[in-house]
Amino acid sequence: MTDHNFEPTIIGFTCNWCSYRASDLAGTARMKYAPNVRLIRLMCSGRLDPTFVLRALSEGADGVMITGCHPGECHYIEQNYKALRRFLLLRRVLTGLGIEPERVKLVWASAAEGARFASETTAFVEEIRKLGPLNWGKDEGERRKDEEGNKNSSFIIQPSSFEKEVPA
Amino acid sequence: MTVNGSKPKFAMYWAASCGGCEIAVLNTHEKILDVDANFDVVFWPVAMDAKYKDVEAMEDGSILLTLFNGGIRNDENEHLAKLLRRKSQIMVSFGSCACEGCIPGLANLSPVGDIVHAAYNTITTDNPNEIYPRISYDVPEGELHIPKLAKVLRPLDLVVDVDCYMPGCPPESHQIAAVIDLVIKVVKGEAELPPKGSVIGAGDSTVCDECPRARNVKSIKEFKRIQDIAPVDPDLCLLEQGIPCNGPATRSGCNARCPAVGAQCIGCYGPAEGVMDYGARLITAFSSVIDANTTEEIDRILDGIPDPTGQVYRFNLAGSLLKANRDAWKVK
Amino acid sequence: MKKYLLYPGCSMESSGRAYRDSINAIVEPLDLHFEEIDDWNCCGATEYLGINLIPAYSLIARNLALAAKQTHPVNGTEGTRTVVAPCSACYLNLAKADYYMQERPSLGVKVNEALAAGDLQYTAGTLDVRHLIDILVYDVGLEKIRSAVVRPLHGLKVAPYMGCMLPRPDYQHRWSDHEHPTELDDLLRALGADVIDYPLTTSCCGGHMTQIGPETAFELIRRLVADADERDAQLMATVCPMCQMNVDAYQNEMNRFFGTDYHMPILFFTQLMGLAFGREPKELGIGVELVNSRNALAHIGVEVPVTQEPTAPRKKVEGLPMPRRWTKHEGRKEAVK
Amino acid sequence: MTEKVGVYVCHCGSNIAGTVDVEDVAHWAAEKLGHQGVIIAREYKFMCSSLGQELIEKDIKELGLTRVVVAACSPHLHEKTFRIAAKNAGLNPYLVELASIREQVSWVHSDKVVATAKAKAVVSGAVSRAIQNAPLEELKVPINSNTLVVGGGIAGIQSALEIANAGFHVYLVEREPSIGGHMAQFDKTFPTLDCSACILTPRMVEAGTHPNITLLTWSEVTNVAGYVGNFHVTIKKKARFINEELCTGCGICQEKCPKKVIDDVYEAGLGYRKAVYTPFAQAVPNFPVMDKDNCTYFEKGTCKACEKFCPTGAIDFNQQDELLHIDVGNIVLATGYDLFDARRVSNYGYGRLPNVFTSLEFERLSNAAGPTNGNIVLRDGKTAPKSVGIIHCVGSRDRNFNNYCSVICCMQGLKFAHLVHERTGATVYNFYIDMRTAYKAYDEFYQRVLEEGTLFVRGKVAEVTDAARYSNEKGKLIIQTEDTLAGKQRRIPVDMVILSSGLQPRHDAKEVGKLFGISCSMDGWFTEKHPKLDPVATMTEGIYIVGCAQGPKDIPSSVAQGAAASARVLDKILQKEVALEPIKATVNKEMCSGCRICNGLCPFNAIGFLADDNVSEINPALCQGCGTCVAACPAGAISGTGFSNEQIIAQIDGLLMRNLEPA
Repeated sequence: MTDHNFEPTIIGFTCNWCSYRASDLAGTARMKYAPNVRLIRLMCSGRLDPTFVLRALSEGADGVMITGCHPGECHYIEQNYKALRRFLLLRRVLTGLGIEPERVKLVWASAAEGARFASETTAFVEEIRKLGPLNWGKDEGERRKDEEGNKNSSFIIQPSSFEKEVPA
Repeated sequence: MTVNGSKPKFAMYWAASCGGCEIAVLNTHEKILDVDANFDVVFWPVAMDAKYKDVEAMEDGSILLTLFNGGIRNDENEHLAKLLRRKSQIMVSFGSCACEGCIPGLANLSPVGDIVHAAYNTITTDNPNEIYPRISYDVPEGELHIPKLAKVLRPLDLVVDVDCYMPGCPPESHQIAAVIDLVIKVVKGEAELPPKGSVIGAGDSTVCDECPRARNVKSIKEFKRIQDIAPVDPDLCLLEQGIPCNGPATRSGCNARCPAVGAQCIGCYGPAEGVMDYGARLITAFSSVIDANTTEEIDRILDGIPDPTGQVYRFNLAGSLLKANRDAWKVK
Repeated sequence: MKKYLLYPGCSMESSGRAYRDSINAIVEPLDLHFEEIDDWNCCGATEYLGINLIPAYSLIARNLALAAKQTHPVNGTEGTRTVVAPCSACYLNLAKADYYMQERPSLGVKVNEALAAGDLQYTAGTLDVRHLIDILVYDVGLEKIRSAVVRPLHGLKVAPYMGCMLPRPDYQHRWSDHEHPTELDDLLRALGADVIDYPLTTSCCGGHMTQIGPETAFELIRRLVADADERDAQLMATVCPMCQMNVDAYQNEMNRFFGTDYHMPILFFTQLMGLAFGREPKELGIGVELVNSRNALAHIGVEVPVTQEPTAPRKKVEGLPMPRRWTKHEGRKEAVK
Repeated sequence: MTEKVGVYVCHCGSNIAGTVDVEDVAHWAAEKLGHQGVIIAREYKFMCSSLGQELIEKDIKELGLTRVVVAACSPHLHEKTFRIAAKNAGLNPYLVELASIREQVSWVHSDKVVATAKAKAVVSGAVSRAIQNAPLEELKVPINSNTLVVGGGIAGIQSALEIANAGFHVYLVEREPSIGGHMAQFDKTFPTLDCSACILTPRMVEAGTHPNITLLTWSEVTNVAGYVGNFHVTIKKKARFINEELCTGCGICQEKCPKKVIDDVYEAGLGYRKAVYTPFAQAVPNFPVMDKDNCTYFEKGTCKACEKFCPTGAIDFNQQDELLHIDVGNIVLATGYDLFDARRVSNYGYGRLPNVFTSLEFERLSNAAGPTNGNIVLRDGKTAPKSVGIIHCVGSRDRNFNNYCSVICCMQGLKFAHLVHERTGATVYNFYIDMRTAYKAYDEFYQRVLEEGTLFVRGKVAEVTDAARYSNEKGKLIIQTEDTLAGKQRRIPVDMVILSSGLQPRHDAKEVGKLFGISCSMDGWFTEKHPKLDPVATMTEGIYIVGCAQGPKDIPSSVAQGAAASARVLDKILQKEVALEPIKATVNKEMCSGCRICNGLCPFNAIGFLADDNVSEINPALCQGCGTCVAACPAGAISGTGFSNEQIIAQIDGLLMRNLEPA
C-alpha cells in the first residue's frame, strides 16, 4: 500500500556541464516537476563519492538521484563511466544492507534535455513514494551519544519481541 | 596526571569481543611485566578476580588507564562502559570491536530476533521444546537475571566519550608495547598524551605504504577469489591480480602482515585518518579501476565479488554511516 | 537442407494453384524443405482486420500458435523458427499479428484468451515470419539460384511487380527500400531475364476493390498494365496471388471499361524460375492464366539454348554520369537508421 | 569561532517572489540558521542590480561578514557578479555561495507553500556549504598567442584573416587540397547574385599569402591535449607526392595524366578530374595532389607520365605523411556541413531517375567552370529543359529525417529558379511549405523571382515519378503534390527536378567533437555555450565554433561568426594570461600510500607517480578539477578545492535540515 500523503525527500547530484544545465533549461522553459528533489552541483558525475549517497540515506533522505552527461559526452571525456561503475557496486552493497536498490537511480541527461530531466525527476519521486519512507536511524537518535544515566535507552529492546512462551 | 603516591591504576575490560585483544596484550611477552611494575591492575576480568561492586566503590577518575575492548551488545556492556568511563581518566577504545564493531558487529546484518533464533535453533542444537533464555527467572534463591540484548551492536564511542582509539583485530603486539611505554612516559611526565580522539598504535597512511609488493597503474578485468588463482604472483600487488584486497583503504600500522604472505588484506585496522565511511572508500576504489564501460560488462566483473557488503564492511559495519541492516533497525 | 514451416494460404488451393505447382517444382533444385503447418486456417486476407481487430488477430494468431508447436526438431530434421508465407497478404497479416501482440501486450492477452478455447497459446516474438522471395534472395541466395538455371530467360522482357503489401509497413527492415525494393528485379536478372525499370512496382492492384469499387480497381489495373506495356514489357511477374488474379482476371473487363486492348500476361515469379530451371511449362501451371502467355513465352519457349553469352555493345560514355545507386546493403542500412 | 554569514534572498522581480515567500525565507534563515553563523538575512527586489551588490558590500565592510549566501538564480548566470561584489569589499570571492531558488524552485513549482519550503532547504544547504568554503586564488596561466583554425571554408578564412591582420600567427588546417569550402562550388550567391568565386577567391588569396597565416591543406588534426592558452595539437599533413617548394602550379601534370576519375567532392559527382589534380583553377594553395587510390603508378607501378612532363621535377612518389606538433592558445572550429543525402528520400527518385539533381549538382551544372560550362542541361548532357521543378525542404523540417529548418534552401531554391529562367527560359515551378526569406534583401529577391514568372506551388511534394498516366506526361518527370492554396492534388510534368537539400552535421562531427572535448547537440551540431548570448563559444574554455559547424546558416552569418570568434580569441591573447578556475585536486603526501589506484583515472594525465618516495602527485596545471580522483582515493588522501568533501557533506546535512537550531 502506498501512503499517498507521504512526501519523499530526495537528494539529487548533478554535473555542472550537462545535467545541472538541463535543470536550468527545465527552469527557463518553466517545466513543472515534482519538488521533492534537492540538487547538489558537482563539477562532474565522476566527483560523486559513494560516501555522499550513504550520508544522504543515513541523514534522512528517502532516495538519491545521480545524474550526469551521456556516456561519451562527458566534459572530462570519460569520467561518467567511473560514476557508472561506482553506482553499480554501491547498489549491490545497499541491497546487502536491506535498502531497495531502486532508491538510488542513475540518469544521463545532456544540457539540451530539460524535458527529460524534469520527467525523470517526477518519475523517480513516484517510484520512491511507492517504496515508502526510509526513515534511517531517525527515531533512535543513536547518532547523538546517550546522556549519562539514560536508563531506558531505546536501544535496549524489551524482551517480548523475541521471547517465546515456554510451553506449559 | 595526579597520582597519589602509589602506582597508577590500570583496568581492562572486554565487552562483545572474542578475547583476542587480551591475548594480544599478553603477547607483548616481557612487556607485560612493565605493566605490572608500573601499574596497579585493579580490574581485569580475564586475568584476575574482581567484582563490579569493587569498581563501583572506587572514586571517580581513580583509574588512570582503561583499555576497553569489545562492542556494546547488551545492557551489561553498556553499564560497564559507563561505569569505567566515570572511573577512568584515559579511556581507550582498544581493538577493532570497540572502535568499529568488528566481527560481532556483523550481527547488525540481521534483526536481533533472528540472532537469538539462530543461536538456539541450529542443526547442532537439540531444542525440541524451543526453549529460549528468559530475561529473569525465579529460583528458590531469588530472581536470576541475564543481560538484555540491544537492537544493534554499537562501537564504544557511540555510548561513552572515548579519549583515544587503538585499531586492529587484534592490535599488533609491538603497537601495544609502544602505547604502554608512551603511557608510562606520560605518567613520568616525560611525554604528552596525543589530543583527545586521536588514533594511537597505528600508522597515518594505508597498508599499501608498508606492503612489499610491486604496484602499477590499476586496471582490473575481473575479480577472483584467492583460491581460484593458480600461482599467486609473490611480488605483484594482489589487487592487480584480481584479488579484492582492502589494503588501499585500511589504516597502516600492521606492517602489511597479511599481503606480505600472499593473503589479501581484509581491513582489520579500519579506515584511514579522517575517513567518514570505510565501505564507501572500498566501493569507490574497487569500482573506479574496473576496465569496462557498459553496465553488462561491469556487472559481469562485479559478479567476481560474491558478497560485496561483507567484503567492504567486514570490520567496519557498526562504525559505518548506515551501521546496520534496515531490518535490524526496524525491530521495535 | 534448410527447413521452413510453410503457411500456404487459401489462394494456393484455388486461384493460385499455379503458384503452388511452381513452388513445388523449384523446391528440389534449391534443396528447400517446406513442412506445412497442420490444421492451418484462413488468414482473413485484407478484409477481416478492417472489420473487427480482436477476432481477426485471434484467427491469424491461431496459425502462429500451431506453427510454434512445430518448431522443435523432429526425427533427424533440425528445428526452425521461420514461417514462410508465399502470399503477400498472408505474410503481412502473420507479421502484423506477431508485431502488434508484442507492441500492445493487452492485445496479446486477449488473443491468448481466445486461443485458450482450443488450448493453444502463442507468445509474440517466438517465430520469424518471412515471405517466400525474402527466403529465396537472402537465405538461398542469388548465386545458388543462378547456378541452378539451365535455360536462361534471355530476350524475355519482364516487368517486376512486388505489390504494395510486401514492402510496407516494413517492421523488421527486411527490404532494400520500402518504396522501390529491388529484390524481385535482382532475382529475375539472376534467371537471365531482361528486367525493365518498372516505377509502379509497389503500386496497389486494387486488392478487394474489384468487389466493392470496380471502377477504382480498373483504373489501378489500367495504370499497371499501361505503364508495363509502354515500356514494352512482354509480361509481368508477381509475388502475390491477389495481384496476379486482379491483373489477370479483370484485364479484359478493364479493357472493355476503358475501350483499350492491352494484352499483358502476368505470371508468378516462381513459374519463371521453373522455366529457367528447365521444367516443362505444363508442370508449372503455365497456360492456366486467363491472359495467356503463349506469345510472350514464344520469345524463350522455342529458343535454342544459346551457347555463348551475347555481349552487350559497350555504350560510348557521353552525357552526365548517373550518381552511384545505393547497393541493397546501403538502402537497408539507411532504412534501419 | 563560527563564521559570520550574510544571507540575501532575491525577489528577481516576480520570478522568485511569484512562487516563493522571500520574506519568510529570509526571516527563517536568520532565525533557524543563526547558531551556524547567520547574522544578517535580507531580501531585495534585484540582488544582481548595482544596489543589490552594494547591499552585500556594505554588510561585508560594516558587519565583517566572512561568508555570503545569495539565494537567487543559477550560478551559471550571476555567480561571477556576486564574487566580484565580494572582492570589491575585500572578501575572497570563493567565500560566496549562490543558492539557485529560481531555475530549480520558483520556476519549476507552482504551489507557494511547497516552493517556499524547498527554498528554505536550499538556503540551509547553501549556508552549511558556504561555512566550509575556503578562500581560493585563481590560477594564472600564460596564453600562447598562436591560434589554430580548423576548416578553410569562408567562416574559417574570415576568422584566420581577422586574427592574422591583428598581428598574431594562425595555423589554418583544411582537409581538402584547397581552402574555399562549399562556397567555392557555388556559381552565384543570393540575394546579390554575386559570382561566388569572384567574392571568395580574393579572400582565399589573402589567406594564402598572409605572412601570419600558415596554410596546412590536405591535413587533419589527429590529437589535441592541454587546456586554454596551452593546447598541444598534432596535425597529420598527408603526402601530396608533390614537392611544394619546386612546384609552380603550372598544371602540366594534370593535363598529361591519363587517368580520369569522377570527382565526388568538388564536382559533386557530375564532373571528372585526373588522378593528380587541383580541385578547381583558383585553388589556394595551387599545388596539385596525387590521389593514391586511383593513380596507376601506385596500383601497378607503371605510367609516371606526370613525372616525365613536370618542368621543375616537383613530383616525388615516396613522399611520406608528416606529423606536425604545434602549440596554440585558442582553437576555432569551422568544419562546415555535409549535404543531406537525397537518396534517403526514395520517393523523390534521386539516383534512380536520371533528371533529378541535388542542389550541389545544380550549382556545378550552372557554374561556368563546371562540367557543362554553365549550360543547364539534362543528364544526357545535351537537351536544355523546357520545364523545371525545384523542391524545397528535402530532408529538412521532416520528422523522418531532420526536424530543423536548414535556413538556406528556400533562398537557394529562388536563386536556382532565377538562374534557370535567365539561362533557359524554361517554366519553373517551386514547391515549398513556407517561404523563409528572413534576412536583408531576401524577400525583395523573392518578389523579383515572382515577377519573373516563376510558378510557386505551396505543398509538400509526395512523389517524383516517371510513370506517366496521361498523354501529356509521357517521357516527363511527374511531380505529384498537394496544392494547399488551391486545395487539391496536382500532377505537374517537368523535364528536370532540382532537390533543394538541407544541411546536415559532418558525418564525423561526433568524433571531431570528442577530439576537441566539446559535445554535440541532439541533432549532431556542435553545442554552443549559450544558444542566444554566447553562440560562438563552447563549454570548453578556448575552443570556439563558427559557421555551419554550429548549425545551418547563410554566408553572411558564417562570416559574422568567424569574425566574432576572432574577437574572442584576440581578447584572450591580449590578456596575456587567463585565470583558470582554482578548482584543483591535491595529494596529501603523508597520507598517500602509493597504492596507485588514482593513476589511471585522469584523461588529462595530470596524476603522476613518484617511484622514489612511493607517492602519487597531481600537476595543478593539467588538472581540470573534475574531482574523480578525489572521490576514488581509498585513503582519502586527495582533497579537491571548491568541491571538497567537507563542503558537500555539509550541504547534504543542510539540505536535509539536520543543522537547524534545536527548537
